[in-house]
Amino acid sequence: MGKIKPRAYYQETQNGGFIATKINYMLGWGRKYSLFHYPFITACCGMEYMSAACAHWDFDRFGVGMTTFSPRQADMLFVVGTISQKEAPVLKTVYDQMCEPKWVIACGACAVSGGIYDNYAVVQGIDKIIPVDVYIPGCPPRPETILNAIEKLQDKIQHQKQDWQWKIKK
Amino acid sequence: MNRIQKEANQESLLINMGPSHPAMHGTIRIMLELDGEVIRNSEVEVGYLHRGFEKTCEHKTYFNLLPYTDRLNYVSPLINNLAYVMTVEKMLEIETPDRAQYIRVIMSEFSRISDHLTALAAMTMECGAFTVFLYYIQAREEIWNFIEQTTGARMTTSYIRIGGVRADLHPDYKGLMDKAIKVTKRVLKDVTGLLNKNKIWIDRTRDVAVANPEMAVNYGFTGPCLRASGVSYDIRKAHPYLVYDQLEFEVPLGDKGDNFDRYMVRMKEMEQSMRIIEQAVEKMPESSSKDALMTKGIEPDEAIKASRSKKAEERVNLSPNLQGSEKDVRPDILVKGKKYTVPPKEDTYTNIEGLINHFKFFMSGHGIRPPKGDVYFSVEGGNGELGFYIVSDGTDKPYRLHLRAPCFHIVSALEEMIKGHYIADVIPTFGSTNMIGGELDR
Amino acid sequence: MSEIFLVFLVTGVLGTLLVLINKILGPKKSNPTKNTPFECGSPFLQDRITPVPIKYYLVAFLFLLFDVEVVFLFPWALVFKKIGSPALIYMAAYILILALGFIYAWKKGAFLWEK
Amino acid sequence: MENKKVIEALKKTFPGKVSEIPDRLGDTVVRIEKDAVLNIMEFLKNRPCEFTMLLDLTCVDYISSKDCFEMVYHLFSISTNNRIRIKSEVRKNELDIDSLSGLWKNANWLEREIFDMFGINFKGHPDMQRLFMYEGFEGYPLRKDYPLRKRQPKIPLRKKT
Repeated sequence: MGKIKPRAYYQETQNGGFIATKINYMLGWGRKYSLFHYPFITACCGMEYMSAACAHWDFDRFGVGMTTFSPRQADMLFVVGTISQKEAPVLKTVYDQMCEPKWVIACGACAVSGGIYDNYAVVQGIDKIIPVDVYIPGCPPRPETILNAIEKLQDKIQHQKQDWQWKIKK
Repeated sequence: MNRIQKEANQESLLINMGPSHPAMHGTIRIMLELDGEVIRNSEVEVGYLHRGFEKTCEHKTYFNLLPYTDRLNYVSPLINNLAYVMTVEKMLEIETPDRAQYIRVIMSEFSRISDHLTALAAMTMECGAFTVFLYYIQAREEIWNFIEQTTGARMTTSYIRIGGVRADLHPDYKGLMDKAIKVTKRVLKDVTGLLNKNKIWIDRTRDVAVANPEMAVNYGFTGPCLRASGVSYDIRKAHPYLVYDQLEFEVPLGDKGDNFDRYMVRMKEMEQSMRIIEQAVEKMPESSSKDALMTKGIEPDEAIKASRSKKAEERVNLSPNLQGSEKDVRPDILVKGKKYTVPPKEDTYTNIEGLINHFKFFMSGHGIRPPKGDVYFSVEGGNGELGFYIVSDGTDKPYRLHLRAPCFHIVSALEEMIKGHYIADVIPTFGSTNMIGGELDR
Repeated sequence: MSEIFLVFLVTGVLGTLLVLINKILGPKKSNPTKNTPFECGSPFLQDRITPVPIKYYLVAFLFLLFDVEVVFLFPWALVFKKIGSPALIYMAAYILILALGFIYAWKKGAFLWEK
Repeated sequence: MENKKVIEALKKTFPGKVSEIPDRLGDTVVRIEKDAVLNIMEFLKNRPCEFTMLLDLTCVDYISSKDCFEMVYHLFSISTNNRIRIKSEVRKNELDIDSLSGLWKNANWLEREIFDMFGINFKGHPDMQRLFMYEGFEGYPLRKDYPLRKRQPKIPLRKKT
């Protein structure tokens, strides 16, 4: 579907000049193809995560294969499934313990907006607890949708504003 | 201050095997009191995936409730549909046509195989056998392809409806079905060679977390975990439903009731399920509208115009996603009677009775209204006896709906099973109970 | 000789550079939860780490002992040809003494894991 | 032992405490008094009737109509392959009943779930705590008077930035 049109979070004029944009481009390229993801799986979308992670659909082709189970080494928090009110503090703790730069993918209708469970027990969307970068619709989303979401996240990482300190006015 | 913190003595180490743990399927927190690596005491905390299923069901009609039942045991969704639907059918006292019963048996057996495949895949992968995980998920992909061809969705199918099934099998369903069975057989043979006599696997699972028959019955075990302890109780044999009494299959039993037996029982059950499927496919009555579907029908808009003047006789071409639920196919797959099922689309578009039936079915306060009273019906689920207890007060919403979750009882025995073992033994024990969050916490 | 120096120079500089660059240029956003230990996301049950049972130290100590013994074998193996047959006697005595220690530890039940 | 005989045996040994409810669908349903729950269950579990497995234990809220909660026990005997459903009413004013965790071990969690969802206390239960909901949660969700969407978040929600 052609090159994705640049969006608001693209960097405007880079104050570091030519060198900074080049380093930034290389940094973005390096980060986007080596995403260590922390699978925060709770419910049914976990089954589609298994399909997407395994041999048939295999999102390892996009560089997201390395599954780490410690937030210290994780770049991307893959929130898959329903987050209940009891699970919310656990999610918040794991998100806070992740090191910068970090991204979050909310996979499945329950993580995006509480899904079909609009009642006392479920958090209506995890963006009420942590900032989310990419939302994946679907209950459960097909593996292709998960792969597409990973591409969108990689595009966002590639064109992200400069977040490393060089010539940034504090 | 939880129970374990009060009971723990001073010099032992207290750690969490918390909800967000690779082997805890994300929804269980086990607080362990350790003496070195030996577990002296433990407390299991559940409820991390409590989604208020039973409360939500009191606000939904019987027909709209179906998608919630897929998400209970999301590893074998079709068996949940079957359990819920047969409970309501028992309350309404309706009989489903023969072909629909055979299709239900085939689909729930495929769902049982995919349940055991995922359970064993997770259990073995957490003990380090990553190849088995990839093999099993590949086999499950093939099964899901067949399920998707018939029901339209890979996992959350809501395919088995009150009164029958939503659509007939695809005309050339045999292609994908045979492929699924062939791949599953090959994968089962590979893994039997890989694991059954594998020294590491036997050392990890043999004589670990033994559940002797008295303890298993006392804790209310049912399904593979109870049969692993040697007690022969399978609902398909004890209280035969659908057409299970016309199909022969054995009920595999374990002898010691440890993790290895729970693994072996699930492996053997998969072979039995495939045997059931093959017999069911032969015995299934042919769909009576084989040739009717061949004739070229007219387009829906012409049918609507034609129906204004005279009663429409020709067959109407329906849209692809309604394939399989045409009017001629319905007598095979759905019970008659407008009180229980949605009228066929051709009637809804072309004549007024169909339209009225359609409206009356979905209007609030009408639809399916079972008589007052309560009912309990259970089905052999992936983990054991999956029972629905429904109290109806005559309206179209259940007054109370309770699910008898098989893995709830098995996980409640976890504390006793892992006591005295090492930390590393918690993982295969927890994997062999096949805890599914959606079914446990409802 | 200068190649060795060059190798050390390049690897040293590269190593320190890679380590430090992260500290200098990396984004720094710390919050109180980040410094707490990771306990699968749930609040931890003990605020202090209790001492590990004694048998772990025992195993570590014995390992250290017999590992050092093996280390002495390597130089002996190099000069084994030059010294000739008496080398065998020296090493046999050395290993015998340590074997005595091993048997003593075994009899004392140091290797017995489950009491 | 056939269900018919079980009911007669029950009526004989516990006069006045047991009454059979005719069931349209052919299940055997028995209503018992709340105070005799423990001895009846023990009688059913032991030798003659051999209902060795407690299949399920649930509670239904009839506060609006009959002003009581109704406890529903499903027992199953593996040897004779029979199921029996036992109901007993818990009046609104005194919400407690004997706990069965002495007889069956899975009653422990089943009763904790009912305490969590309905607020019925079980006398003699080892640790009467909430099972599913978290500590700071007030109210009992499955009661009919608890609104469906009344959420009590455990951590402060994020302001939309």
